[in-house]
Order: sequence, then structure tokens, then C-alpha cells
Amino acid sequence: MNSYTPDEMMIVCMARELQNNDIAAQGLTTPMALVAYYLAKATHAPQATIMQLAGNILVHIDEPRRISILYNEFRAMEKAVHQGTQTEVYETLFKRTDSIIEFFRPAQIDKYGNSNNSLIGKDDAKIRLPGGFGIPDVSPLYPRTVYYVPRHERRVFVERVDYLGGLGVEAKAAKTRRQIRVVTNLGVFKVDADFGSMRVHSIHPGVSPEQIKENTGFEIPIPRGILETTPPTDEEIGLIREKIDPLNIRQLEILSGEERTKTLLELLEKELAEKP
Amino acid sequence: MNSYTPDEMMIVCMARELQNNDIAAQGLTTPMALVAYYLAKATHAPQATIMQLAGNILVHIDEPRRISILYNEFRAMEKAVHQGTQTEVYETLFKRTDSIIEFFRPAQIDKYGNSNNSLIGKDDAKIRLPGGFGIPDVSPLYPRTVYYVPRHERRVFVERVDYLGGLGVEAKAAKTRRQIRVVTNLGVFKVDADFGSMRVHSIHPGVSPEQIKENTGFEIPIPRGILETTPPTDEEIGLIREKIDPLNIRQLEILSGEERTKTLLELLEKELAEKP
Amino acid sequence: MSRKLVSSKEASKIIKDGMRVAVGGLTIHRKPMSLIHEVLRSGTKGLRVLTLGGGPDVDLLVAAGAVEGVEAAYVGFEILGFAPNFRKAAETGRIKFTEHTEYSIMAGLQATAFEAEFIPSKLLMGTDILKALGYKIFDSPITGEPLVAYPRIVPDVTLIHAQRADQYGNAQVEGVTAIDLLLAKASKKVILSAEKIVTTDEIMKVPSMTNLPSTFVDAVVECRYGAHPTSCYPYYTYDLWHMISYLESAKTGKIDEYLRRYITGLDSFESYLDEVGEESRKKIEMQR
Amino acid sequence: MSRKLVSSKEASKIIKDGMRVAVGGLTIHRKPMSLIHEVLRSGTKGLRVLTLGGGPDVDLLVAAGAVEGVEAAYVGFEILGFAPNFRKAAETGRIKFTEHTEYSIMAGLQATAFEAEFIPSKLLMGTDILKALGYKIFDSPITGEPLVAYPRIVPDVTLIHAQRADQYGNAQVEGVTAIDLLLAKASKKVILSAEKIVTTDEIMKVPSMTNLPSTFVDAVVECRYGAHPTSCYPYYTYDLWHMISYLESAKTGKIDEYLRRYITGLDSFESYLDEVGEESRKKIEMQR
Repeated sequence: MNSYTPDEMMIVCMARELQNNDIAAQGLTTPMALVAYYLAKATHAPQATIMQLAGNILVHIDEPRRISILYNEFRAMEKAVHQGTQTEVYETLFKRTDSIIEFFRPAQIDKYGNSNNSLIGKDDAKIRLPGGFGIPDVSPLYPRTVYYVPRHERRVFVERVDYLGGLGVEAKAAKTRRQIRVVTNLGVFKVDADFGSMRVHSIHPGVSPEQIKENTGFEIPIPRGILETTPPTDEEIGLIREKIDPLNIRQLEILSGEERTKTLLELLEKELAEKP
Repeated sequence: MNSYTPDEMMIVCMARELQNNDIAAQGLTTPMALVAYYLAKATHAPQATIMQLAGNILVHIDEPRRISILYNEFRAMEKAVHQGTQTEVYETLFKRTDSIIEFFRPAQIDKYGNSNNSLIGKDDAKIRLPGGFGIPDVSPLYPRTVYYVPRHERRVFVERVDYLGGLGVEAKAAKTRRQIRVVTNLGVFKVDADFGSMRVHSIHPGVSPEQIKENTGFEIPIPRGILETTPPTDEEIGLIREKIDPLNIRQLEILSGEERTKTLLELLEKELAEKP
Repeated sequence: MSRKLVSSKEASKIIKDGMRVAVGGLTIHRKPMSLIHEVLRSGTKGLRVLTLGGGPDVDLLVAAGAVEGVEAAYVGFEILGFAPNFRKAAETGRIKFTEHTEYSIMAGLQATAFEAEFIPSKLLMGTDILKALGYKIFDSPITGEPLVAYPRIVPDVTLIHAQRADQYGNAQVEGVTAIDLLLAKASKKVILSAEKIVTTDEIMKVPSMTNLPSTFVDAVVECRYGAHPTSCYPYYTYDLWHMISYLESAKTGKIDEYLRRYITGLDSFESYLDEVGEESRKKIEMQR
Repeated sequence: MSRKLVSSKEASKIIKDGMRVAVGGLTIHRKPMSLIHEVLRSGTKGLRVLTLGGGPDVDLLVAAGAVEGVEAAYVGFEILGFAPNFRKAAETGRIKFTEHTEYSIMAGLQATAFEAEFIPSKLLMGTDILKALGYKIFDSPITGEPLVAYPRIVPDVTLIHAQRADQYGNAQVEGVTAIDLLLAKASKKVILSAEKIVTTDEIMKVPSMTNLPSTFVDAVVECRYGAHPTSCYPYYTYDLWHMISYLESAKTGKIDEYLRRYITGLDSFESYLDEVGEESRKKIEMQR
């Protein structure tokens, strides 16, 4: 096959971050994250545990599941082995910190791995975002924090976030040596305590170092001979397109404006036609 | 009828402490308390809520239930509307403090309403009791605390408890004006913050003031013309003997030693014969 | 247990101007929308609304001018994006928005529920969110290390929509349970609406499904489709079409029209459902 | 989710000399007796045992000399009275008994589970129990009032007996649930025995009955009658007759004989059940 879209490349990179005994927690509105969890479970991490719908529904999946917009909660409950509370979700994250994997989507992320989903803009002209929800609570606790950015742009990758939400590697509250990963449509990036600021881990095939520099709002070192991201396998692409997200719901994370609304309405009609 | 036993007199007095919208919490090993709850519910307090088995099983009772030794948990679960955790029991007690009624059985109680289920004896020769469980936590919070003592004796009613467990009216932690009641086989007693030490509320029919003085380890004022406890009604006695405790399990709280073991074994055989 | 079944109009009298009102559910899941409509119709003002994740509930309350302050870890329509009326009001300062995180809300409620005076923790230290909350930092009496003191949160009233309940308020909440039980424990009063009022015998079939017992509930209201346009598993999913048209009305300056047509101009939530129409309900219905 | 089903012998290897071992259940209800027997047979020593309400579990561990300290809010046999071996050992100082209350145990576990550094509360202030616990009293950074700092409690291992579980450790606990879930959250490791190992499909039938999810469990053991002589609703009630004879053996100085006959002289809990006899089990059986 060997033809894949940027979102598929991203999803595969995200899935690779999941280890076999991890507990994957799903936050709010993150189709790409869920596709990645399901993909990992269908490939190299069959024993991973998935906590869906802000985490309170623990699902048991023995074969690849389909993601959904309309029936998200219903599909999770169909395969639920446990229905807890949000307090319990946190108690799970606290107890199993080392095994937790959670994909966060930041509105801003800076070179130190700090993230912001609260306020954009300094002084008076501020834009109020929906909020960080749980990111500021838990990100400094995790040894591995994974962010994903479907549109790698300068307004996302900033020198310093406008508002400190999820703390990066400078955080004093950090429990352990931390490694932050950022998966974007251009490559995979990393921030760790030793180096102190963001570096390139790998560049996706067909992306140039210049593209990354142009779209990143801070100095980012790109050594020669940097790793190229291993492209998705045919199996991975097959699973994504045929089993996990045949309607292509994941594209909603990439689209914006009118186009996004139009696509959303089309997707809803398709889902409605398949109503369980 | 008008013939009743001391334990029946006590149970009726305990039941009267229950108000219609109260939440009654059952602790450990307290057949008399449970008979009293069921009796109150079958008479003047039909809306009372009962939390059984250390409180975590919330039962719905529409007609008088039978108490049991062997099938205690099974009977409660038959009528359970909710099965919570012990943390939640406490959260209920904290939220509904003003409506909670809980009957505690102390090993020692003193003239200030302090109770002790921990250690008897000073210095070296100490007797280790099973423990106060939740009494020391919650007793100072309740506006109404009710103790019951099936054998009113000097070793129970002491000048000062050997070990401070449940706090009496001197407690600084007290949330509100408190009233402590003590129901015994001789009468009903009270301690409140205003008067500061234990007084007689009413004497059971046939009991003399001397009997009380003789069996109480501290000075207790008994004014002339003190109230006589209203005896059980025929309805109350009927409910106890026919509906709630026909096997007379309640007597276990009064008996001791060999006699108690013998009675217990007899009761078990009777219950076994009726196995649901 | 006492009977607590009342009309939503009756129940909403518990809510007075200026109260701190907590709302159950999460974003576009199981929001107590019929109770929110009742609040809007009653004309109550100056509310301080607290919720883990707000959606149409918060946005409507703000749009109608019933709200002075909002406390939440998130306010938005999930896959549909921003909450437009909330956002505008927060950006212009018409309402005071206090951004919480999940932990800062849960810790405050947990302190209240468990008779702790506050919750001491290292979480959020160093974030701008904590700075804006203004919570005290103190030295641990055990280790000497600096800790955040998360103070008690005590809502005056909490509004919750459950799947089913009996007349006493023994309720079963399913799917996204969020922090509803914790809110109920920490709140002075709890108003519960239920998709179905069932017999207590029905509730007794699986007592461990009763995750919100009557001991924490003060008033019970029956309301079918009471969470519309948010979801109520297993009965119906969210009406994204209705929410899209709501968002469109906000975008085109027609929010007052929306409010009149669907809420304040009507006498009840049933009339709202009529206005939404049976066809729309059919679309989202999953199980009767 | 990973498969965690092992033999009780294998599971008990998690428990090492000197560990702080928490025990689920309450007094004579749903105690993980088969796991306790395994500990006794393994010869582990110097354990510090923590439980909300101890019964035959604590008394046996103390009788066999496996225990250095006991922490509990109650130790006794409920309607049958004192725990004789525990009592003697506590009175003579052979073991260190730390008397807790329900709150002091729950607060310590809650602090651990919820990432609080301690729980600050007024409860127990002025009692001799608090004095003996030696917990620090400090001034509230918010109100200035004196508060007790309930420190974290972190058991090394918790032993729990559940009614049913799947091979991953998704467990359903019924009846007297005590603080088992809280113990599981706060403990480093959790060993779960289950009366029945069922399929995950069976567990999925009512997901809200799973009150102890696999995420908190490290090892799973199947054991029918695994709580004997304590109860396991809905399957069997407590074997009071057996407990009476146990108490008699303690009274008449024959506890070593009891231990040999029923535990240390046998190779497994199954042999114990054989020794107890089918007739005795029939007496207490309520549902298969």
C-alpha cells in the first residue's frame, strides 16, 4: 500500500508510544488518540488497558473496535468491565503513574514542554480556551507525557506558553525523570530533563528540516542525519482504515472552519445510517 | 399484656429516640439496636432510613423485618436499595449529622458522657477490649448520641473512663449543643452541656432510686418525683416478640458466660432449621 | 426514607439568587438540562456555577444572564468546539471565570465530604492556574515541604440528571458518571431529575447499581429526555444537530431568539421537547 | 489487561517478612482466609497487619506468631466476643497493638490514594486514641485552628477475598464491602482471591457491579469457600460453629493443635476444607 495520510502517520507514531502493559486514559474529544489506542491494542500492545470517556469506563477489547462520534459512550459501555467515578480515575492515575499513557492535545506547547489550554494572548486581548481539564494536574507526574499536534504551526510551538498549564521538564513537582514526546504532522519531538529543551526525535518521510524550522516558534536543533520516522505498515493502515475508523472520523482533528462543520455533518449522517 | 422483660423495656426506650426522618446506622454486633430500629420503623418512624452491617447496606423496609444471627447480611441484602463502601458511610454521617441516630454500647461510660471500648484498668494490669471502632470518630459530632447498657453496673458507670474514646459533653470538638442519652436496664439517663454531668431522665417501673445509686460508680442526683419510664405498649411488645425477634436473639446482649454460649448454640439451631 | 418526588418548578425553588450551584454530568453527557431550563424560566440571578466540565448547561446559563461566576476545569462542546456565549462573557469580563482543574475541584469537594479542613497536596504547584486560584501554600507539618492547601468547596445546590431513581431518590447513574456522587456528598442540597422514576423493587434488583443513594438527595423530579440535547446512556445519545444549530444561533447573534423559542417563551420542558420535535428525538433515541 | 491468575502459593510469595499487610473484609465477614492460611504455611514472620475490623484473620496470624504489630479499629468475633490470641498478645506486649478508629484508617488510606500528603481534620482531637497514635497537631494555614494531620498509610500488600472476578482481576465485592476498594487503591500490591473466577463476558453483564477493577489488582487466585469460617454473601454465611470450636481451643490452651490440624499440618486450603467436612459446609451454604 505505502500510501498514507499525515493523520495516519501521526496515529501510528502515537500508537507506538503505548507499551504492552500500559493503561491508556482517554480524555475529552480526541478521536485520534482513541484510534491510536485501538491500533496499539490490535498490534503490539494486546494487554493494554483502556479507560474511556474521561477515563471512567474501563473497557475490555478482544478485537479491533470502531470509533464513533455519536455512539462513543454506547460502544464503550457495550464492552465495559467496570464503570467508576472520576475520583477513581484519578486514583488509578496516581497509583499506576508509571504505566499510564494519555495523549494530550495542547493549544500551545513551548520549548520546555510546558503546555497551555487556558488563555492565549498576553495583557488584555486574551482568548479564552475551553480549559486544561486534567492536563495541569497529572502531566508533571507521568514519567512519559505524550502530546499530539495535528497542525504543527508557530502559534502552537511557542518560545514560552502564554499561560502555564501542563508543566514541562522544569517543573519542580516532577516525580521522576521525565520524558515528553510531541507527535505532529511533521515529526516526533522530545523534551527531557537532561537536555532541557525540545529536540527532534524523528522527521516524517517527505518532511524537510526547513518545514519544521518554519513552523516552530523557537530555535530547534536539527542535526544532520536525523532519524526518519518509520512509515506505517500495511497492516497498520489496514487496521485504521478498515477496522478502527472506516468513516474517517479522525480527519476532524485536522480540519477547521466551514470544511470541518460540513464533514462533521456528513459523518453524522453516515453514523446515523448505521445506528445500532 | 403489660408484662415485659428488661431488654424489651430498653428496646422500646431506644426506639423512642428515633425520629421519623432519621437515618439509623447499625454498627457491629448489636441485636438490640437493630430490634429498636425495626420497632421504631414499624411504629412512629416509618420514614426512617436504616443503614445496616456497619452501615454500608441501605435497606428499604415496608413491613417489620426479622432480625437474625446467621442471616444478618443476607436479610439486609434482600432488601438493599444501595450497597456502598465504608468511606461512603462516613460521608453520609458527616453530611447528615443532625439526622443520624446510632446506638453505641460502651464498656465504660462516665458522668460526663465519655465512653471507652479500648482499655480497662490503669497502669500495667490492662484489659484489651475489641476497640471503639467508629464511636470515637463520630460521637462528638452528633447533636444526639445514644448509648445503651444492658447491664447497669458500677464497672460500666464510672467516675472517669480509664481511656478516652467517645467524647462526652466536655469535648471541644463538639459541633453543636449536644445531648447524650444512656438507656439501661434500670432507666434512661442524660448528659448535656448545660448541666455537665449525668442525670436521671426516667426510672423504669419497678426500679428504685437506690438500685440506681448502688449500681452507678459516681454520684448521681435523683430528685424526688422523677419521671417513670412509660412502659412498652402491647403493640410494641407484640411487634418485638412476634414480628421482629420471635427467636429472642436480643437476650444475647444480656446473658454472659456459659449460659450465653448455650443460648447462642440453641438459637443457631433454630435459625438453621429455618434456613431460607 | 421519605418521598421526595416533586415537580421541577417546585424543586427549582430551592435555588435562590446568588447561590453556588453545582451541575453534574460532563460537557455534552448527561447534563440536567430540564432543571437548567427551569432555572432560566424562574429568572434566578447572580448564580455562581460550578461544574467539572461545562457544555450547553453553562453556555445557556451565561447566555441568559443568570450567572455571575463560573468555576470549571473545561467549558466547551467537545467535538463541536468552543462554548460561544461563555467564551464571550469570560473574555469581556461580564462573568468571572475561575479556571479549575479536575483535581482542584475534586479535592475541594472531597475535603467537604470527608470532614477534612482542606486537602494538602503538591499538585498544580508552579502552574498559572494555581496562581489564579489564589490557594495558600504552606509548609507541611510532617515533612516541612511546601504544599498547596486546597480549601473546601461547598455548593449550595447540586443539579443531577440520573438514568433512573425511585421516589425516595435512590438513583442509578450510568456511563460517564463524572463527579456526580462527590458533588452530592459535598452539597448542602441536591435536586435530582431522573429519566425514569421506577419502583423501589426495581432499584432493589441490583443494589450495587445505585451509586447515588437517597441519603444524599433532597428533591426528585421525573423528566424524560431531561438531558436533551446532551446524552443519557442507554436511552439516547447527544443531539449534535440541535447543538450545531444552537451554536449557529450564537454565532449569528440570534441567541435571544433561541432562548425565547426554546426556553423562556415556553411554560415547560415538555413544550421544549415538542418544539424540538419527535423526528429529532427519534434520531438520537437508542432504547426506550 | 494482563492475566493475573496464579496459585495462592505463588501469590503469597509477594508477601515478605516484616511487610505491612492489609486485610480486607470486616470482622467475621468476607475475610481472605485462604490467603491467610497460605501466609501461615509460608512461615512469613514479623508482619504488621492492618485491617478495619479484625476477626479470625488477625487472631490466627497472631496465634501463629507471624505478627509483630496489629493496626485496627476493632479486633473481635462480633457476637462471639473477644479475639483470645490477639487479646493475650496485646495485653502481654508480645505484639504491638496500635488502636485506630475507622476514620484514622480511612483518612490515612485516602491521603495515599488521592495524592494528598496527609488529611487535616478535627476528628478524634482530645481522645486517648489520638494521643496513642501520636499524630501531629498543627495550626490550619487557612483558619489558624489546631488540626490533626492524619499521615498517609501505605500497605505493602493487601489481601482481599471477592465474590467473583475474571482472570484480569476485575472483581465484584458484595454485601459488607468495608474498605476493600480503598485498601486496594492505597496499597503497593493487591492479592485478590475470588470465590469464583468467571469469564470477562460475565463481568461485563453489569459493569457497575465491578467495584474493584483490575487496574488495582496484581494477582488473582481462585478459591471456593476461600473466606471460611467467615461469610461470603451470597454463597455462604459464617461458620459460627467452627469459630466457637476455635475459640474453645484457644481457651483450653489447644491453639497449637488447632493450627497443626487445620493449617500448618496441611498442604493446602482444600485439605482444610476436607478437614472441616462437607456437612459443616452444607450448614452454611446459601447459594451455589
